[in-house]
Amino acid sequence: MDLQTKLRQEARKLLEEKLVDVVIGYEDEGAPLRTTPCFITDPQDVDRLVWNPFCDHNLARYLTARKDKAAVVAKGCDTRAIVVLINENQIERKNVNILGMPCGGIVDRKKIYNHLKNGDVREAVLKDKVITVKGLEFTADLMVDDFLADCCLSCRHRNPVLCDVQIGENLPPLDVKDEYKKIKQLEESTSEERWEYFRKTLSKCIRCYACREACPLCYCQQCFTDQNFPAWVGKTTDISDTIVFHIMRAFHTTGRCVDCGACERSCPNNVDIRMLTKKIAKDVKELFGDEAGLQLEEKAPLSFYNEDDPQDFIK
Amino acid sequence: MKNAASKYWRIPLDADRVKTPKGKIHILKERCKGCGFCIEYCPRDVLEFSDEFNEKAYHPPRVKDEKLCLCCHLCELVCPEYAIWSTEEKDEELHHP
Amino acid sequence: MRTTPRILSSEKIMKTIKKDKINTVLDFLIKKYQVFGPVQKDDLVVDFGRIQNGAQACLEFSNTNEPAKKLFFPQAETLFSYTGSDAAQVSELKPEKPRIIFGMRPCDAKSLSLLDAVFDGPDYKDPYYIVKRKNTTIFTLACRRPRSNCFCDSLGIGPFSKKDTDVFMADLGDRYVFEPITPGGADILNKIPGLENARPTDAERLKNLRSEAESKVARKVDLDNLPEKLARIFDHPFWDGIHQKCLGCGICTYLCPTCHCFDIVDEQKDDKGRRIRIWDSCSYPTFTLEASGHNPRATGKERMRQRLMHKFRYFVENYGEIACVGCGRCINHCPVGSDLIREIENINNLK
Amino acid sequence: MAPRIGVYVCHCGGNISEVVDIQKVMESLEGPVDVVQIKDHEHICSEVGQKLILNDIKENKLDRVVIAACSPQFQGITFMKTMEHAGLSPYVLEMANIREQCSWPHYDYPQEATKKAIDLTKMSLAKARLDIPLEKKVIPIGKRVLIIGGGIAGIQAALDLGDAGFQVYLVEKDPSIGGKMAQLSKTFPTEDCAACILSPKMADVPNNPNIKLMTSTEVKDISGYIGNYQVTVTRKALYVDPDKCTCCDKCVEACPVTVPNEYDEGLTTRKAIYLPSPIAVPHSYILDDKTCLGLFPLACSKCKEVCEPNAIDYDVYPTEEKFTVDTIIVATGFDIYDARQKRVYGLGKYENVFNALEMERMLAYAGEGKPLKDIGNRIAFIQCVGSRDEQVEHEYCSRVCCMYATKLACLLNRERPGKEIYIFYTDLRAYGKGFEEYYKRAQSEGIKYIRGRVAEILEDPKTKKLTLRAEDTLSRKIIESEFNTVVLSVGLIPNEGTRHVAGLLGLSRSQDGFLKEAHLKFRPVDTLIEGVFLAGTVQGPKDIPDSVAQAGAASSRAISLMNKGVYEAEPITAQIDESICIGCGMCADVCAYKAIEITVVDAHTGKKTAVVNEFLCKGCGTCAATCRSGAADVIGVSDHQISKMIEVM
Repeated sequence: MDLQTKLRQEARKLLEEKLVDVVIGYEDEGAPLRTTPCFITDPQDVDRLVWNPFCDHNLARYLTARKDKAAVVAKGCDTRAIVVLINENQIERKNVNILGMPCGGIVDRKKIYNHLKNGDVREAVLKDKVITVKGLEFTADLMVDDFLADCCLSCRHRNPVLCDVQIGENLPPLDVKDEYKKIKQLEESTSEERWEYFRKTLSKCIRCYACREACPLCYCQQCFTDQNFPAWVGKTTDISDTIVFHIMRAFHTTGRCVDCGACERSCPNNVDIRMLTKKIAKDVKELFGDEAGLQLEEKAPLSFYNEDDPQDFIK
Repeated sequence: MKNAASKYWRIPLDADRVKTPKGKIHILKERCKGCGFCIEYCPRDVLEFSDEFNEKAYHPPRVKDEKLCLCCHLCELVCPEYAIWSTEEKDEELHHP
Repeated sequence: MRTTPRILSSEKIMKTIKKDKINTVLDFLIKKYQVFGPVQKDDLVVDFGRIQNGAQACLEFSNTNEPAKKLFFPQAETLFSYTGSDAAQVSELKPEKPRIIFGMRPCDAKSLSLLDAVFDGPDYKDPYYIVKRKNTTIFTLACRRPRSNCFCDSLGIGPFSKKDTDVFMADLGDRYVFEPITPGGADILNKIPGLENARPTDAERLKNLRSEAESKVARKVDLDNLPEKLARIFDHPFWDGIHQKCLGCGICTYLCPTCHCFDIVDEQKDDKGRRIRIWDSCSYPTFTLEASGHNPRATGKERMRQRLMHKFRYFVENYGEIACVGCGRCINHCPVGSDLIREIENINNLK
Repeated sequence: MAPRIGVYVCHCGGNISEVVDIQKVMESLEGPVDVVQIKDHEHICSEVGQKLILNDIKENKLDRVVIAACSPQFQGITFMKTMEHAGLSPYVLEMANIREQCSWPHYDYPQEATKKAIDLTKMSLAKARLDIPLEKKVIPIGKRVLIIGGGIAGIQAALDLGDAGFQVYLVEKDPSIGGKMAQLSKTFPTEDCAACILSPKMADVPNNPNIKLMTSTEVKDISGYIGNYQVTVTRKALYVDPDKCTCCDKCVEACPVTVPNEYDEGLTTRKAIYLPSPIAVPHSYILDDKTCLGLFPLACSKCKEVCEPNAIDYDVYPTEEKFTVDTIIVATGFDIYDARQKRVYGLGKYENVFNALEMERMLAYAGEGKPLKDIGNRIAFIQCVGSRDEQVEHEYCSRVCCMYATKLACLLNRERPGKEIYIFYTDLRAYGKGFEEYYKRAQSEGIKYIRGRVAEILEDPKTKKLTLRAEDTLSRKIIESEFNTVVLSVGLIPNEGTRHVAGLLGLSRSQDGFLKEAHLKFRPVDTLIEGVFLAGTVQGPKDIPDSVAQAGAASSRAISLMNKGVYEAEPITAQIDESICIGCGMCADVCAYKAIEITVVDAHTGKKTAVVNEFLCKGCGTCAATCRSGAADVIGVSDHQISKMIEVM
């Protein structure tokens, strides 16, 4: 039985037995190369649920605002986000039923558009690992694995770290090479080059806050950008304001970011948001040996004191 | 020395002057039904199962290191078959605990 | 509201130039005008930018990522600056060097006429907008390759619409043709050196290309009864479900050519400061948050309803037109794949 | 209504005015309508200066005061009192430090210093505008005190407080009080017998009606705050009723189990049932259930069989006790450095290498005429083992080793004449009263002090004699010599109990791991936790007189707090904006004072927010810095005030 069928079965069971009020999953509304989140409350609707490499949203994002009991379809990275949310008191473990999906990586649409020289994809059919895309003037067969999102290429937690039901067998760990290749390049460049890089990529930002809203961990009731007493950051798209927004957001994810890539995928203007968050995640891992969202009741690395902490900077 | 936490590594300097009872263990192998209580409960870990079989085809206990026995009689108390007991050696032999 | 002046038919002569000479046209215009046109920002993003020489323009594009509204109603615009604590010193608005926007799509051109209704209406005149609008001549470029989510047809615009522009342009394959629509447009067109008169067959060719382009607009939506329908379903349970997946980000509103809500903030340091107008979005909770902490649009439900109601009902009630031009940007860029057309269809299907 | 601010710029008798152009500073402040007056003064802290402020507040109806002068650490309290005299809240006073942070360090750059003074004063002005007239919070405080640790410091503090009529709970984890001092042979520099001077004090403790002595007891949990500390202790089962026990020693004879005797550092043995030490208080046998052959099930019961007064009861269990105290004195003491980590010295490998505490015990036995072992004639002491040693990350000096080595050497020398005793030292520190004289006397008695670190020690496997190799750094000669016994002068380190208590109370520790005092010079026995004091070596290595002195200081600090009957808490504390707080708990995690809890504030919506205990909160601002959404802030030093201060720079 394929995973999608299993998923639907499990969802039907949960709804029929009234174990959950809603199943949050993905459905296909016909748009090529993408799925859309869906909220299923009626067992008869479970066949809307799909599971494919276009299921790119981090649905943990929808859990924080809910008061009811929800089942959520979650990939490895999504389960890590859920773990962080539980650790940060944002969801109660008993209120969430995790349908864990071992995930071989999701497709980055933008990579396909790029490959097709910004070709307008009007139809896409997935069969096994081949996507047949059609536009007005072209047809092409593309391999899923050639268009995986960057965060999936360096994924170390493809299987759920926490779940109530796991749909399908564990996947073997990915042979990750050069996880920090881009980061290292940036680290090795001069400060002028780095500044120019950040200026260039962040100047594309239009402050629509899609990155913030797509991030499961940006759950603050009022974001620092929205505060005006004191006003932490200007509201314009001046590069100084935009940089403050992105750097502060990255700081706020320190030791928490699970590198699901939702921020970067949601950006309408292709800002390299992960460059900041991934760099911080790298630092946290190197300094504190910590990766976010792997264990319940784990404290964030910057929230407790450990005698073994590297403390040269204090001396 | 039991529970000699790593803090104290030295054989105590008065060890040769300390007297502790020395037990002798007697086992009636044929009575034994191999329940292992004596082995399990011995606080000094003196006993172990032997490889041999008795008439009933059980492995009776045997003494690992008789010097460890302090003659507390617990093996006697727990043996359901009255197959084991200890007596205190009266020769006042000194030994290191 | 602006009314389009007519031009005499004798002036309405189509001009043409070979594709490889188009840069000379731009280079000529750049000498006299500030020219804005589509510029490649990165592999996927084409946007309007100031062009310093003709080679920078990127005319082979489907549509710009961001709409043309930002050239008239910038995302952040200083309204005035002040110093001292007594009275604000407002500097006078002076028109800059005349501007040409070269290569705007007809959908974006249409959006300007909708924005005119808001910023240059009988009751309210926004000087910041008007000064830019009056100072600008628009060259639209017909859209030969509508994208999969375009539905301009349904709004009565179409990829070859000649409305709301000064000069209409189209790509004939090896040449561009120019058609003056307004006297101002004709005036500029006449001054451009190197343009030839269009060939007699060009009008026919244009017509064929037009129907070809129109046939490629794949998506359609029935908007006929939408305003009345919306008026009846304000309290419909439909809204409880529709907003669930919406993240509440501002992409759809920021990328919408017609969305025009803004916030005004002061930036001050010591006794120097400025008052800025910035884009705002009805998707944000802070949009209606009151100082008391009360929020009349407390959840995503009210906010999403507001967005649809405003575009398809309130705007119609106020200005007689739907505030949508069918550019499809909100659908293309929605991070969770919300589809405006599908939403409208769902509303149409409601009992 | 706009505030009415008065600004005073102090010359500090030239300390400031010689560098900073006071006139320019004053001119720079002119303009804003809320600055009602700007004055300068030669010495604003003088009585005349204070009167000037008082007068201005009354006449000009000032409601904010900005003083540009010295550090608030220095004169802040003075001016806060002035404010109170004038009937204003002391928290509407702002001080701009234009002396320590301006005129002094920038002495050679008067122009720049003036600019900086202007900035600093403007910043204080910006902050003052947003100041809130806070009031101190008052907590009632009783007369109960918990003392953790029954060593000499804990005993001294308990006796001082008990004698003064305070209710003392003295908690000791070991079966007897007395601590490390009870193990010593004699004390330097007077060579008093340690047991002789300590045991009367130990005996006084149970006799004092105000002291509740709890031995074999560990502190499990402490919560609350000054005036209201909730203490939970765990009392171990002792199995012997001290009231019935006659100390006849028959149980010891009967007990078959021998284990190393902690009191003698494992040099001798004890039984599983034993008297902790000859001078133990409470003086009663106890049964060590960890080494007993077994109580569950009962394995042996030989001791109970021979106990005539029937004092032994196996059916007892550990108990928990809870009580409330107003203040706490931490006197958890030290451990000695485990010299086995310095492998070159061979402790744990060579039987004739001892650490100093072992030697104390050897000498105690020798003094009683019951020597444990022949020490031999050639004895070497190696100093600074585990002290002043960056390799083992103990950079500090343990302060007592020089003198205790001298003492041990003198005692050994006198025990049997004809000994040759060498002390290998790095630097000799004889800083205390009578120390230098003692050192001189030791030299005159023939103790040889060699300046040099010992490189290694080798043992002759047959004779067990030790060959020691060292460089005499004064004569530049390599010494290689044979000794019968080597004594390692081990340093003092913080112990496990200190770590535990520090964790319970949220006390901070210095780099060396000992507990940190509130201020090294001016508040040496206070901690940053209100109502918690330090006594003895828990704060750092020290000798007996210093420990006793510090215990006295700690108890008098506790007394001065408790005698008032009320405690005034600083009003500068964290506050949480509940409308923004989302209850993520990061602030609670980082709070060193455990002052924040995450609580459900709306049962209907399940909304959780952080709640600050304003008595525990010290206003350090860590929570505010950590809070992502800006819900945590500090009253009196708000984010808004700080951003305004930055703005005017």
